Amino acid sequence: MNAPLILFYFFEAAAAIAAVALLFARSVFYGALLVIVILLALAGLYVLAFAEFVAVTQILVYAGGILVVIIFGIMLTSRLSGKPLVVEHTLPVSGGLVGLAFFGALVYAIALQTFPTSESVAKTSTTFDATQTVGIALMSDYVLPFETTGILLLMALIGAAVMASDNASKKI
Amino acid sequence: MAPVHHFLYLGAFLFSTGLIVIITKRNTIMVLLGLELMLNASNLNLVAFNSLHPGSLQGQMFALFVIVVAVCEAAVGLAIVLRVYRQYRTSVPDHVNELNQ
Amino acid sequence: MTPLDTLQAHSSFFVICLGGALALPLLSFLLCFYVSEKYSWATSVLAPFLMMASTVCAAVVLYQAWNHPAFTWQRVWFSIADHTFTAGIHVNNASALMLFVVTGVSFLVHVYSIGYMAGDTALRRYFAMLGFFTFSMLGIVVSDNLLLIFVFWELVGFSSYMLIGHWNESPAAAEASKRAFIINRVGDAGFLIGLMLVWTHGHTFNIEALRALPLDPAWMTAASLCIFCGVVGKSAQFPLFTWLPDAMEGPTPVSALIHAATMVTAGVFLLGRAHFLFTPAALNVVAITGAITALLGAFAALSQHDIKKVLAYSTMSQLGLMVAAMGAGAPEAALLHLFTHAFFKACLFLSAGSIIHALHQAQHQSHVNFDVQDIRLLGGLRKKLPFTFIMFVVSGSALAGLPLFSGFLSKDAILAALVHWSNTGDAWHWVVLLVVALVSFVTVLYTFRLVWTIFNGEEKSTASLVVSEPPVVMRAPMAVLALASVWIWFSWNPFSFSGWIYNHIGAAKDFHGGFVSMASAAWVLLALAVAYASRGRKLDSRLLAQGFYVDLFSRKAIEQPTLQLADLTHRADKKWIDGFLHATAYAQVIVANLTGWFDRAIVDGFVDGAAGLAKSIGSFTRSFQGGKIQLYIFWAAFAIIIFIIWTLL
Amino acid sequence: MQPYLISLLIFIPLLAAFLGLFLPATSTTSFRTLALTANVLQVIVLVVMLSHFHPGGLQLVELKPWITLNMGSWGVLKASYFVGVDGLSLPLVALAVFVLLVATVSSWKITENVKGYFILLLILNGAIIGSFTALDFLLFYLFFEFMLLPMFFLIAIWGGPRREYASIKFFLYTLLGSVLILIVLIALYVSVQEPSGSAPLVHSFNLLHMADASNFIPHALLDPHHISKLGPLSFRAWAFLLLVIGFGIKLPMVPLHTWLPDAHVEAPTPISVILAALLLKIGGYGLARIAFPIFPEAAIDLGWFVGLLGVISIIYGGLNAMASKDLKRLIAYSSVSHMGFVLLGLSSLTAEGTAGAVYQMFSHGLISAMLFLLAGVLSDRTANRTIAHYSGLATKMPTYTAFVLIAFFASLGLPGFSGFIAEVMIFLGAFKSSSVGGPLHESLAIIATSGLVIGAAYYLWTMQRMFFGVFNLKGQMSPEQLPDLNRREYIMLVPLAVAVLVFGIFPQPVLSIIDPYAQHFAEFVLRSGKSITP
Repeated sequence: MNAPLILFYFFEAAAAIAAVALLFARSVFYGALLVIVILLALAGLYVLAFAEFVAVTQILVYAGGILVVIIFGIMLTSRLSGKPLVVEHTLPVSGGLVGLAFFGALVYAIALQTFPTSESVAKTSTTFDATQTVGIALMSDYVLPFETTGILLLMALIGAAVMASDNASKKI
Repeated sequence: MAPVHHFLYLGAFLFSTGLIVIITKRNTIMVLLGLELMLNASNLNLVAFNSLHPGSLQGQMFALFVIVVAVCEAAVGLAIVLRVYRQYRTSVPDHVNELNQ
Repeated sequence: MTPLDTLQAHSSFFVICLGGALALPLLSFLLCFYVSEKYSWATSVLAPFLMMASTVCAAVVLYQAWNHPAFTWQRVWFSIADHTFTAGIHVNNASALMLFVVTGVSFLVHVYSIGYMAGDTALRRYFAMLGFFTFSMLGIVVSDNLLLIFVFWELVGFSSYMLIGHWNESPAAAEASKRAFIINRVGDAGFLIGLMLVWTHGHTFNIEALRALPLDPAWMTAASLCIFCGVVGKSAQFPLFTWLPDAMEGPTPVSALIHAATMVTAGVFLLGRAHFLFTPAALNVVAITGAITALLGAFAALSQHDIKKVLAYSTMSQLGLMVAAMGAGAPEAALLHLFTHAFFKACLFLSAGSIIHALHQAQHQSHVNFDVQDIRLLGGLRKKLPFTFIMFVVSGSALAGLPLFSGFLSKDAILAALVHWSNTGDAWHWVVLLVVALVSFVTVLYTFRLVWTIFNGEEKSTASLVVSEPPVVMRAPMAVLALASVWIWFSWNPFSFSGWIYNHIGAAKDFHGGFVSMASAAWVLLALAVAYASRGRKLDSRLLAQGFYVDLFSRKAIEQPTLQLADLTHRADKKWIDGFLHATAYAQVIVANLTGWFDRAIVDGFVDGAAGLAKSIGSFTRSFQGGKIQLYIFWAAFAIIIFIIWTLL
Repeated sequence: MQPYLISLLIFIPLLAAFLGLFLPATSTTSFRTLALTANVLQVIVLVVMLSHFHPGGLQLVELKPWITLNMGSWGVLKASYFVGVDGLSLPLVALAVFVLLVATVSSWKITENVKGYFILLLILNGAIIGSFTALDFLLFYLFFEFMLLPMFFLIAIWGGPRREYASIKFFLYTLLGSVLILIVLIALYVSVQEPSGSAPLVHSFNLLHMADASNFIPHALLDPHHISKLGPLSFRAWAFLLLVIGFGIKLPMVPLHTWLPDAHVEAPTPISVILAALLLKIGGYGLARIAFPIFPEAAIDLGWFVGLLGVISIIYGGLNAMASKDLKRLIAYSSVSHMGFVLLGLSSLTAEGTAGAVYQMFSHGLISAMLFLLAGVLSDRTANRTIAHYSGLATKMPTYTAFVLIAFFASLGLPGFSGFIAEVMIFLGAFKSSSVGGPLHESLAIIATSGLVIGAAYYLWTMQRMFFGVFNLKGQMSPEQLPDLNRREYIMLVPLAVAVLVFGIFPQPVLSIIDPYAQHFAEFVLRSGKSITP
């Protein structure tokens, strides 16, 4: 068993455990922290799957951006209500059963497929500079989705700002 | 290098977990977190499949765009949550049932 | 004949006089209307004066036109396509004489009216209408075509309506005037049909032009009978005579002028003018109608109590004689009788009017009230009204046809014509002759019954009254008319009718009058003896008094059904036509309501049902959607699981 | 100037109505002045028109393109502003101008909502003149319909107590007639082409073209050369019947007349006058202008039927008048009776009958105007027109009685009044009809003479009941309510009475205008009708 494989299973286990913990978490704040753990673990897995640029983006955008925003949100709501955010559960049994059934179905589906072994492809991909290629691809083949994404971000930014602002309801 | 289907099993697990979170948690922010979890599960799959085709970048690209969309979704979602919270003084999604009235 | 020719044949003086004779009565009519209320007395000077001028003109016309070629004058009245309707004048011997008689009698009646109508509130209207009547009558006399005659014919009817209804506050007068006009209109409708026939087949109304046309006997019979309908109406022949006795509701001078002397004779005059149109078959009808009328009138006159009604029935009877003579093909005899009758009957009416006037005045002074026209209440007036008595006897003798009076001559002419006619024609012609003889017998009876009842015997209701003769304006016309009732004006020989008038008013025929004259003189004297013998008797017969119930019959059988028919049509309008409309309207409303219900219940119901179905489905599905987002996701996931399982297996 | 005379006549009142919109509603006098000015201007134009008119065919024609719509394979729809007068329309136009002037003077009595009243009156005025002069079927129809609404409102707003019922009845009846006419209008439009004959096909509404058998499109619905049948009659005969019914409603003809008594009884006096004197004439005018010339063979085949309806109208109307208890209703029924003569005269297809019919329309316009004004005099004073409530009026109102006497005798056809000339000519024409190939049997004329007797009966009976006898009033009226005629009423009645008299004694001026038309009409209908009949 080589080092990458150990790392791989480590990250996998970390993500899975954090996910399970998330299921039982009763505090939103803890939930958010657990999600950060999962995201970071996934970033590690991305590196192992030769997607360094995605992994960096995952850490920067998700762990650094979204989660910060979410924690802000949590703190804002708890400040407004003045009591700690304790999460109740609804439909715990049927929800869990559906989730498990879903998982079972997916596992069954995955198990039915045979995938090519990753060793045959691993060698060729080591010489491959993913980040540069991604950068070129973004500005050439994917320029249209890229620009569209920019517009989407702008819209989301404005939308979020307008909706979250206090006197929005008065202006609209 | 780990077999691809291990990635997939983890993705399936995370996805199912996200689903359960969405269904069972009585807090909107937690639901958002569940959503993020599901998005990440799909991202994981995309990256894993991309690793099977080293010459191409489509999977990674898709993952990148998913991340961007997730950003937007999270930002707008949180804004909604705040708005709803101000309006209804609750963050329990079931309490927001005005359309049902 | 062109106007130029007539001007050569007749002097311009003649034309002026003719124009004057025609226009002055019309002028009188117009002036009388424009005299203001304040000066209404002026009409009673103005109108007689104008009428006198007219009479003088007519006399000149008569003098100049007598035995000259007929004067004709024509103007286009209006024209349609290539047909021209002319208005023209045709003056021959008969019309010139008639012109003079009409204006003359009218003038005398005007003068008489000054006294009789003094103090009447509507004097202007009275004299105006008298003038208008005279004008219209003259129009009939001188017109040269049938359409123009019809025009004046109706106008005469109109003026008669106005004059009968002169005292229109009296309901009886209003009723009588209305009936007179309507019954005349019935005859006129027939006349109009005759005009249509003439127009369709002859294309002209001009009498002289028609005379020259070769005509088809079949439609001539029809046309002449239709024209005779008009005569029946206007000259009060059977069966349209009932208006004449009723017309006595008018002022007595009016009765004298219109309903004795002139208007009613217009029919006879027309028969004379259009005699050539009448085929033998049509003439038979005319003769029979005349004989029936004469008989009915004579007998009805026997049992009347109203002095004016006796005279009215007598007029009708005499008109019947004239018409019978026309039917017998002797227009000269009929016209002769027309002229003599005009004078003596006018005189009789004026005398009756004189009695009525005198008694009214007397009543007014002594405040007694009884019906002065009822001869049962009168008697012995000879001493109180000697002048009137003489007038009455003279004119009555003329009416009875006593020798030396004008009536004898003209009746003789009629009898002679009838004798000739019955000798030459069918056997039943004798019946007509016998009827006429009987009528002349009965005429004597009722005339002298009247004379004896009024003037002889004891005074009854009038005994206490102070009666004085009417004023001279009334007496003078009576005297003139009585003077005109003797034979001398009509024939030099008192026993021969064939005098200057008879021989020149038409193609006169001599019927060996000698024998007939003797026989008729004896016959009339016998009748006079019978009349004297039976002078005290009364003939009380409701049948005769009511004029053979013709009036009643016409009321029951014609008027009432017509009114009922009118009511029926009115109800038909309301009930059936409007009812149908309302039914349609209601049906429409009902249909509208039905469709409305259908709309609401069925169409809307269907739509509502579909909506309700959708709603129930919706509420069924909504029951899943409690607004719990997480539950949705749960179900969605559930569905996806099922989907995945289904795809995998 | 001359070519625009008719347009002036039509548009003066419409322009005045438009001006009236801008006047303040409170100023009663200004509306009266406006309407009167328009009427006086019309009289002036009419005088100029009469001086330019020479007896003969169509004159003062104005023909302007109005609607030209190319509808591709369906040809070209062409309607023109086509107006003109001839012997038929000129007397009626003159009558209309004169009667409308009288009606305006008579409208002085109207006090409520003067603005609306006079504007509607002016619109009605223009529409009436337009109907009498239009020579394009579509234009005619437009004016014809245009009359309907003002009339409806004039009855419905300013009418008597049962005005709603009467006005709706009037409206529905007339609308039914209009619809029937519209059907024929469309059928004719489809069947007739402009005489040029070349492609593209031009469908026109020109009445003169419609009257020419050669302008029909071969095998079209109403083509006279290839007659197609529907049931017992040809399509053309059906179309003729539809027109007879449509115009017969307006005329009115028994049994389509029951709107008339109700409308007359409820309408205010000036509207009654216009209704009786002018609107009824449009029925007769339409028959003479449209139905008979366009369908001559049907006119010959079915003329007996039209004549029979005329005779029925004469007698039935007369009998109804006799049974009427209301003076206005009596006069209304007498109108039914008199318009029956128009039907009889037209259907005789003789020059006399036609001229008589046109003259009867003219003369009845004058006489009925007078009759309704006289009835209005009474209802103005007491609002009570029940015949039985009056008696002996002659002593109380002698001048009024004199005018009533004149009007009654004029109406019952006494010689010397215009009605007599008309009736005599109609009788002569109707009787003569069969001998010159016309459709009427002699018996119709003979039966119709009974109308004369009935006419005399109801008028004289009314005279006797209302005016003769001892003065007496019933039904809560006092003698003080009944003064004799005032000056305004004089001004209205005297010209009418004089006109009736003058045209009765000297008919030639009017007849010489009518004569060329009547001659042409009778000759044309008989000739073309005979040439069409297979």
